[in-house]
Amino acid sequence: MSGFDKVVHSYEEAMAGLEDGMTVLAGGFGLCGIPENLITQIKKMGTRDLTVVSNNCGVDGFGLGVLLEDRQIKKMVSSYVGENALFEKQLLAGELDVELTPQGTLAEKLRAGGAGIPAFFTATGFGTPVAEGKEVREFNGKSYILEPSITGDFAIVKGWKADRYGNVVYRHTAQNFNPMIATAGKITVVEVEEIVEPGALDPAHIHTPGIYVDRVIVGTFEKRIEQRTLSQG
Amino acid sequence: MSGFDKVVHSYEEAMAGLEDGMTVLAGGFGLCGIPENLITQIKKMGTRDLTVVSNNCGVDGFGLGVLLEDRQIKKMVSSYVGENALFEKQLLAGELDVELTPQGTLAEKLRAGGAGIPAFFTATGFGTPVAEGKEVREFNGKSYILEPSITGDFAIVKGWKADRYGNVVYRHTAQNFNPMIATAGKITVVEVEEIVEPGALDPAHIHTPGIYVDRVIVGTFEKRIEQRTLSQG
Amino acid sequence: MALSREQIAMRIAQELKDGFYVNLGIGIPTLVANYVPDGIEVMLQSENGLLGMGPFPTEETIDADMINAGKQTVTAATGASIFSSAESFAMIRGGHVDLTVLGAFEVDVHGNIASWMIPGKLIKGMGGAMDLVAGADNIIVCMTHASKHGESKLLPACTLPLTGAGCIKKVVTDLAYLEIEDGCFVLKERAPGVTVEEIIEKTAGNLIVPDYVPEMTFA
Amino acid sequence: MALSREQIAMRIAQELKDGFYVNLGIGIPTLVANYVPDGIEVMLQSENGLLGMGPFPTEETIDADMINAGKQTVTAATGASIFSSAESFAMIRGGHVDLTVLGAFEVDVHGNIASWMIPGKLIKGMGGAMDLVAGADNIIVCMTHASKHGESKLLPACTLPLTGAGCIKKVVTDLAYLEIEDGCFVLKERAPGVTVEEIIEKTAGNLIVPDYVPEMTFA
Repeated sequence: MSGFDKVVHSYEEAMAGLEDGMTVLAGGFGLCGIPENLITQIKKMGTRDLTVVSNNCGVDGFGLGVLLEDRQIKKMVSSYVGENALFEKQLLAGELDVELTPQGTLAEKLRAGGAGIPAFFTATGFGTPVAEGKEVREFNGKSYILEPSITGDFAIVKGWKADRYGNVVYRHTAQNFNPMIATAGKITVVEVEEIVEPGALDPAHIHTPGIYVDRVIVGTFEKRIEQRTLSQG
Repeated sequence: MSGFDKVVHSYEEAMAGLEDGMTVLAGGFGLCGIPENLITQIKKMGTRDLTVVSNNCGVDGFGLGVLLEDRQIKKMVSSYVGENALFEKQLLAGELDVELTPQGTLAEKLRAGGAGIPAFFTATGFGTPVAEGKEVREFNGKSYILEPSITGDFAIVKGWKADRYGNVVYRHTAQNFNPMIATAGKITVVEVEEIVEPGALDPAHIHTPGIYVDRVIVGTFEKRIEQRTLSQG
Repeated sequence: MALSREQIAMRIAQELKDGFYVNLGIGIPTLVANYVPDGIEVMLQSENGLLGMGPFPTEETIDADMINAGKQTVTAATGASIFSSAESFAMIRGGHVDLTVLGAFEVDVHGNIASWMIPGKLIKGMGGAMDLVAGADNIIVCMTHASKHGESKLLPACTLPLTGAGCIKKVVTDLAYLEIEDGCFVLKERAPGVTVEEIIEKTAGNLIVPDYVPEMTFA
Repeated sequence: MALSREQIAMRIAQELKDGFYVNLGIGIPTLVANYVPDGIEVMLQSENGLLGMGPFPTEETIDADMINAGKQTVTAATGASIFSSAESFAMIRGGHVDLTVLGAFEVDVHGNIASWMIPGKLIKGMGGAMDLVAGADNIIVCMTHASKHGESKLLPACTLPLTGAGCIKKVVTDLAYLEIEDGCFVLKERAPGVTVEEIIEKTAGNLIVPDYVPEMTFA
């Protein structure tokens, strides 16, 4: 009766099956709510030619930025890729492909991917470079473009608490892209700060139901702050 | 500074502005989580020629069923309309139009309507009468149909607790269609069992953020049970 | 002997695997929950927004706000989660449910299923059935092999309006377990005491009968 | 005198109404929060998943898990809600945000806006800006009227890749408040001490100048 005990006990186990050329969906916004240790594990494994879908690509030396150091990433799908000198260098040198996607469209593509919706229309990006090559259609006098959904081989997610069933809750704005990412991976791995007893999470307030989750691991996190802003006085 | 005090104190106020011919989106699944008193108010108002979007149409004499008595509903958009003799009679007499929509498609149409997505592709209904007249397209070798989203003039929602900002939480499976309905109305009215102090609801566990909600009213509810099933012994 | 409703459910329950998320339709499918094999744990998904459906409540715990898709009062099991209908059908449409069991009026050799409408009679609606059959890879249809009048429900082509096209691969009837492959029904197992001849006679769609068709076994 | 960054923010803040849900972009738009008029309450939406953004935290309350879309550490105000990016952009795309304020490189007489990319330089990405301009009915663009070299940023047609097409109706610059109507900029107000002539000179796109153009007033 271990079918619903999704807890694994090593990062090797957590990322087992990741192979060169796969697509990895990674949660987080900036450095907030990123699966720090799962990223580190990918670096250790040395997996190459990855397509990584994540709102941002970390910073130099932290977050997804560490996967740039050994050129493990072939292509990034993101909405914003500033604050990363190595990223810029590899992009300009043609060593890295980047598909810039509006943030809301990216979030919706991932949700749609997990929800069995292969494509949807959105007004976002109509009339801009994002619309190039995409179908345009009018609904009620407004123009929309057709956007395909995104799924991945692996989804790597940072949660706060989880139970052995894979039910997850997120902490504050560390939620961000994580819930959609969790639904869109063939294999979804969630690392959390705490594994709680079955029944400890209120069923009505679970952010990610366990049906989406394949593996859960507990870790410790640096949680680096990108813009430390404090109130005056 | 009353912009964020959305609490109204009478059902007249709650439904003010509802007019003949409008589209009303109503939360609930069966008789669970239905806005009982808002429905009663519509009956009192005698508003006619309504298009009502709701998973079901109540039962004879309760829930949306009461709006059939004076023929206030011109058209129902639902996934299941059984258990209602008056409904059947009006349908067969040609006094009532009904658009049957698969339950998941209905839920997604409402979510899409609230989220600014005018249409999406789904495999649900492909090759069935539901697909008639709809665009079919293949993605990755599988066939999908294009479904337009739904919005309404009024959304009537049943919550459990709300604060004056219009933040809402639902109780157990009385959640069902209510969160999507809440996003898709030009005017969204939520009736709840309890209005709580600002700050009493955990920001990370609010089901419907107040931005979707225009009016909140506290009521008392019969909560009729459709299938009373008890464990043996 | 044709299988009883309970035996059909028992046979279907043999397809359960540890860790499966399962959606059970109304009627015989609901009974499957009573026959989960020892040593196996499954979670039941109810499309109105409950993953981890528990047993019926007692007089003390009954709650109008806790129902399943059949509108029966239920409880939540340990590890359950409760969510909106949109989230529930994201799970279903997205293929996250491991096994779906539902009834039908007809199935055919192309994997089509008809289960929601009989023209001329009242249309009650498809509920979540169209989403379930379109979203799941692993669906078991359960039904009687033939109508009361002896008319086969396993057809060359469905005659009633479809619930889903080309989506059914497994059928358990009161007479047999069959799979649908390349435009044929393939007879995999027969009910104890039921002859291959009876199954052939009551199957209108093209039927492949292997040399050896084992009887179903029940623990 | 051209407006300061703070004065631009103050002028924009005059457009706030009690009960508004407002999304403020990075830079000058962020400053608008400091000038909410007395007697008015607004809620700030941050597209990373926070509705009801509060002030910056103290050393005691700072939390890496609580940031805004500018990646600054913030707090949650009373009445706040926190949700996923999909939900956040459902609000934005669905038109539920009452006012969006953002910066731009260029706007033009057709309501086009360019704000995210300068070809030849590195592309950092559009973030949420394309969703914000496509989803909102009520957008205020704030920017300097002309570049440091005196080149107008209010153009007959944007020269840079667009962020959104035909979506901008209001612009506040350091020199003026303008609205975009029927393929023209309409001069509504001028900064105190700034002449209509200077505005005409620095506006490359077609500009309609009413007989009387009031000066902005600041309380």
